Amino acid sequence: MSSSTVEKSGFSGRPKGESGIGAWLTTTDHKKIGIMYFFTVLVFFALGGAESGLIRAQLAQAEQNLLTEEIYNQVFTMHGITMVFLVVMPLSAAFFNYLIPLMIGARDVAFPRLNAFSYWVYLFGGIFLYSSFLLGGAPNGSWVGYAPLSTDAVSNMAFYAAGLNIVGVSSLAAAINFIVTILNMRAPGMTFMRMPVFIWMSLVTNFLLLFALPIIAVALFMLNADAVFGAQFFEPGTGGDPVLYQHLFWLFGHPEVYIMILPAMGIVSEILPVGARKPLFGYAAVVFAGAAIGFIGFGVWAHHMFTSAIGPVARSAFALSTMFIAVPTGIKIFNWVFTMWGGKLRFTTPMLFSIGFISMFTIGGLSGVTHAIVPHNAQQHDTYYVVAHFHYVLFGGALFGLIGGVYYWFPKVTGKLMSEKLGKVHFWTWLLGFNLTFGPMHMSGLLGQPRRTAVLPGELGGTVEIYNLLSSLGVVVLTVSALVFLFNLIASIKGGVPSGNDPWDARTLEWLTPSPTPYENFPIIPTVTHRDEFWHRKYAEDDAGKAIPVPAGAAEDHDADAEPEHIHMPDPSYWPLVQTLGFFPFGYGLVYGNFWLIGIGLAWLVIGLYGWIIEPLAEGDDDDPVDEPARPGARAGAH
Amino acid sequence: MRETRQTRAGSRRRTRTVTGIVVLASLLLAACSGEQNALDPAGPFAQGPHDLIVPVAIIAAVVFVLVQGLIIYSVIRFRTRKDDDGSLPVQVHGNTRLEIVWTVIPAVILAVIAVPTVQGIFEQMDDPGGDDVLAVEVIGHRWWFEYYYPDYDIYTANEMAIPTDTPVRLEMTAADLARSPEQGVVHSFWIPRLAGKQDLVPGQTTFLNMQADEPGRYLGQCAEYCGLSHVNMRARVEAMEPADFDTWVEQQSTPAEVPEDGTLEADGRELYNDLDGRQACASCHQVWEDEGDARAAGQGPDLTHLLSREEFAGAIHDMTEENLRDWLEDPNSMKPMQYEVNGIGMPDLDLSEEELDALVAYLLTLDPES
Amino acid sequence: MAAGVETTTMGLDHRKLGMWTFLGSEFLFFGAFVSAYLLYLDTTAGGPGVEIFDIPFTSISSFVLLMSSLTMVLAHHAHAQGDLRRMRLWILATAGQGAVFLGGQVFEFNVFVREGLTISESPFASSFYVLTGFHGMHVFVGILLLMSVYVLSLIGKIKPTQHVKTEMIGLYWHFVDIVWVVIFTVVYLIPEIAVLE
Amino acid sequence: MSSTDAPEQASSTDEHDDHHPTPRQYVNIAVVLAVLTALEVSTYFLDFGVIAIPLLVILMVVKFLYVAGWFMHLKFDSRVFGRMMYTGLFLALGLYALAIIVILFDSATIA
Repeated sequence: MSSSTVEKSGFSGRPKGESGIGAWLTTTDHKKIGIMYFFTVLVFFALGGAESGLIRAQLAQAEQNLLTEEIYNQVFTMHGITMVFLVVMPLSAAFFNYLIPLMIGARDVAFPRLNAFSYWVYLFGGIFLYSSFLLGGAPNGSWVGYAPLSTDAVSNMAFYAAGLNIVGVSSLAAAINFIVTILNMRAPGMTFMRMPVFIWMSLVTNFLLLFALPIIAVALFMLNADAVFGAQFFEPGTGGDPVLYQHLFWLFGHPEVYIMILPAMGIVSEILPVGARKPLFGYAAVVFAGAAIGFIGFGVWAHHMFTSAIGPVARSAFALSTMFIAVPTGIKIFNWVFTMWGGKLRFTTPMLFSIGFISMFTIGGLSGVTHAIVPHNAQQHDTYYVVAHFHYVLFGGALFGLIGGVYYWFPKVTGKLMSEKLGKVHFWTWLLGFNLTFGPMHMSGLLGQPRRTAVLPGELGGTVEIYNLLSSLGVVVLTVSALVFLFNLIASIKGGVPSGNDPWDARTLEWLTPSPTPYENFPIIPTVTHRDEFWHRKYAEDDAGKAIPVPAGAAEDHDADAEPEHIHMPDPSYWPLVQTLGFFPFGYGLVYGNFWLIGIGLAWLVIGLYGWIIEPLAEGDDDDPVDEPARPGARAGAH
Repeated sequence: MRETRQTRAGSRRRTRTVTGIVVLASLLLAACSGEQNALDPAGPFAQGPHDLIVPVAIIAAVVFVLVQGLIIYSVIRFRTRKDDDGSLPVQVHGNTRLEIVWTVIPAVILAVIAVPTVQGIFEQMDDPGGDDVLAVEVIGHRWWFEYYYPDYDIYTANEMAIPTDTPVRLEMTAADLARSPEQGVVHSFWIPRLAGKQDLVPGQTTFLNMQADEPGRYLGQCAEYCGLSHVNMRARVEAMEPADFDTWVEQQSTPAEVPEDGTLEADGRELYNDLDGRQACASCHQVWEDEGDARAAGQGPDLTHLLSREEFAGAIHDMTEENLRDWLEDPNSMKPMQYEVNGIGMPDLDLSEEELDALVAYLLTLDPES
Repeated sequence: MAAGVETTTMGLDHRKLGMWTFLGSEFLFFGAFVSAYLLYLDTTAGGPGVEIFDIPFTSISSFVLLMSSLTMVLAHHAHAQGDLRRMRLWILATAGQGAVFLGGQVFEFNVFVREGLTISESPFASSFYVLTGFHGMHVFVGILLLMSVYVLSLIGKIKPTQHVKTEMIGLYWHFVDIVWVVIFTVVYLIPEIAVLE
Repeated sequence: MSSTDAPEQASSTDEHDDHHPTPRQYVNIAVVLAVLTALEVSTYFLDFGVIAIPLLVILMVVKFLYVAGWFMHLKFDSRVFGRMMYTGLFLALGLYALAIIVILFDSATIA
């Protein structure tokens, strides 16, 4: 904090807490929020993992009834919802939070309080969803929540509709925040084509969120209205069209797939060049392929509905667009491989996870192309083949990339290294467990095992049973592996080896500042002259294109003439936390059709908003700073 | 973890498991034939898609080997060696020619695959036409399939009889409760060896073509999640020689026989129609007894020739006296349903021992063979 | 918020950029409801359909909402001139017109419900109420925001220099107006005329 | 209070001020909008025949552009803002049009 004088006026003062639990509850620091996202994700990952354990326990043998059908249906639904909305998406958000300001050379995000708001809404949305277990049963209509099954009174799917809408508010607020941050807060000299690939992929992802979330919000509101308030959107009895729900869901749902995978692609694009000690092969191609994937991703949604009530023309059109999207994906894969080509690879744990990502994601991509063969899609659809496919994309892809990112940026956050030995144990068991779990599902699916079945039917035969047993054994391996990771994480936080500021000989701006990152990120905002700015401050290329280190201390030369500037950091605030509590009455009101609760929730949110607006600012308002003029040369005002 | 608990389930399974792992390698190679196996087509509408996917799978396998080989080669070839001098590699930023190559080649491959795919879509969906096409209407209920043969005015459930070498055109929808689309949910009809799946949407009609080359029993099940007992919604196709099919049609077109007065079976029939204030079987299930009456279907499966089917309750239980008795005694323990909540499924009728005896005896008379 | 003392990359105000970003996403929100409404125009399940609309009445309330955009932009203009007093006057006028529009909507809904068009009547009814209802919610939020500008400027929390704040609320308000321009034509007028023919 | 704060205005914020329309121009726009609305409503009372619907669509678009361009300052402000909004608008139009076409004209029921 640069200023400790907090103006006391209006309805409240501003919190001062710089340490202890209060500092976390009121923080608006993007780094703290990123860390909170990460640890919350770990909790939900444990829950989602436990659910997958229950699923695999039930299916380990044919005709087994450890769980009743009802419980099983709740468990697999919550597994899907948890992993998609409470694990992979917020884990990406953790990276966005911690890294976007650092990698673009900024001190924080554009709207720090909105950022805290996003986190609390996410946390409370997750708690709200899980509270359904105590309130008569969790959602049991699968993560896609197809109407009209989900509008049935017995479906518990009102929790799904309200809960996901709450989580959606979090993502939408975060998306706006990150878009503005990336567009508007880059360090001087950081043009679009000098942005790290991770920043590019973050930008694309957040645009996808921005435009996809309102669609699912509408679908969920309609679902909620049907289930609780007697509306007829998807009720065939009065002429409602259940397929409309499917269209709306997948109009969101397919961009959602890229929302989950693109951040991991960005992370891998950062780690591979560092591990190979040469720049990313075809930066422009990787960036444009990412943007193309994002754009085309909106035009392929009906390929999730090839067996639904859509006709041959639509099936053909969406088959073509689906095949088309494989091209930019292929471009990325080849560029990553050729980033390694000719390098000097160091197989650190993040590098291993990144290489694992390319390899596993390729498998998911290839099985994805087979889905576009529409006539045969009718055989694969809703079978374990599809389950295998999307786990190869989201687990083998997204999670491998994100976990690689955890190992890679752990020193940045803590100033310590994670154990490489345990990291390698984690990687190999993770790879083994993953393939053991999901590899056999390709076969069991083609042999006729449909997904979302509470029991493994014995009539599918012994071969399918064995494949299922293998999958279940794989989960045991994955559990052990996850425990190794957790142990490594905790042990390294407590007693990891000091990493120094730049343990990987990295390329991007976040490593320019000390590790762990100081509160203000950069004592002096760097001026960017190259893509991979930090690398270029350390190395120059000779005539043959070989990199040679520049003399020590050169890194500082760039900014030698920069004057120390006034550092303006966001103030902590109670209001994001206080305001977001209003989502609880609001959500329960939507679930139980209680207008009083909805009203209380809305009033709470509005009061919270007013508190937020009125809250005093330590250094005056944005357009009206109270302290001395800013550094020379900086334009005052927001424009 | 949790898996270890299940090894208690039975030693028979344990031995099977051990042998299973031993023979795993051979399993991975051999395409094994099962009755619900999508890799083993038994009719033209399953064969077409299969012929399409095999070359695609081969191309995918080649690409797989190529990419993974490239990754493994790079990893081995470009690892940092022990005697490395610590200098940095040549800083290559990209290569436009290579970028073009790996943009164009996949695009061309995909374009080649796209042509037969689009052809296949239309072939798969077009009405096969011709006089010999058998029409069957399929209605997905929670949680059983109902079949109606409009040409013969026959209602049956779970098991669909079809003649071999004859294209079958399924006209499908979903409904619950008094056959109205109200409360219907989306199902999907799937007999992997005969055709891919197609969803059944309440309030709409979808179509599926199917044909069996050989007589036999083909297994399938509902493939679109439809709630509580989704897993207990199986489907079977009984393909028979055309002559046998004609016999089947004849049997099904004969009304059920009414048991003689004074017998246990006759008492059962009484109870069937009137259960003393409890909901009578006849209010949901039809038994067609008189040629003069129009055949009609109720909320539950048609029972006129119940014993002509091998299984009941969504084709999850064998049609045995014991199973029928258990079913009537406590249907929810045989198959989870939610009659008490929203009227979906079979109610628990709270039957006495005597009533059970009589009803089961009556049900066992509903056999066209007798 | 660091915007005040730091140069922004694109030379744009964070909050304005954020608001425009949000508005871009709102099109997909309303677009989905409008699409559902168009799909269900004829799906009235025997209940009332578009003929129930009272075009002259809705025209007047639409006109009021449209004119509130004028007072809104005048409020911003006054603020940009540093004239808080006139700004507050125009803000009140805008909020008042918003309230008139909302009152009209409540009245209209009441009439429709009495004539048998309840939300449970048909998919048409559901999509009509939820679409126009969500628009009404947006107007309501807009009124709350306008009142907060009014009060904050009274207690000195919004200063004459901070017209970006009025401009932001204005962007939101005009957007809500634009959406109604579309709804008035697509939801009310065109279907009604198609029925009349 | 406003008088004491007024001088600060010069040192801060909007450099677009000189481009901004005058209140008179705003009122003129509002009059145009009112006339267009009157024209719209007249289609309900008068029979415009086949041109009624195309006319209404055109009037709607014109009103839309007037409000967005003048009242929301799109005509005068950074083009980035317009791009943000129109991306959303055209994406919405394209996606929902496609979805409606699929639902109405290519459902499996028709096949």
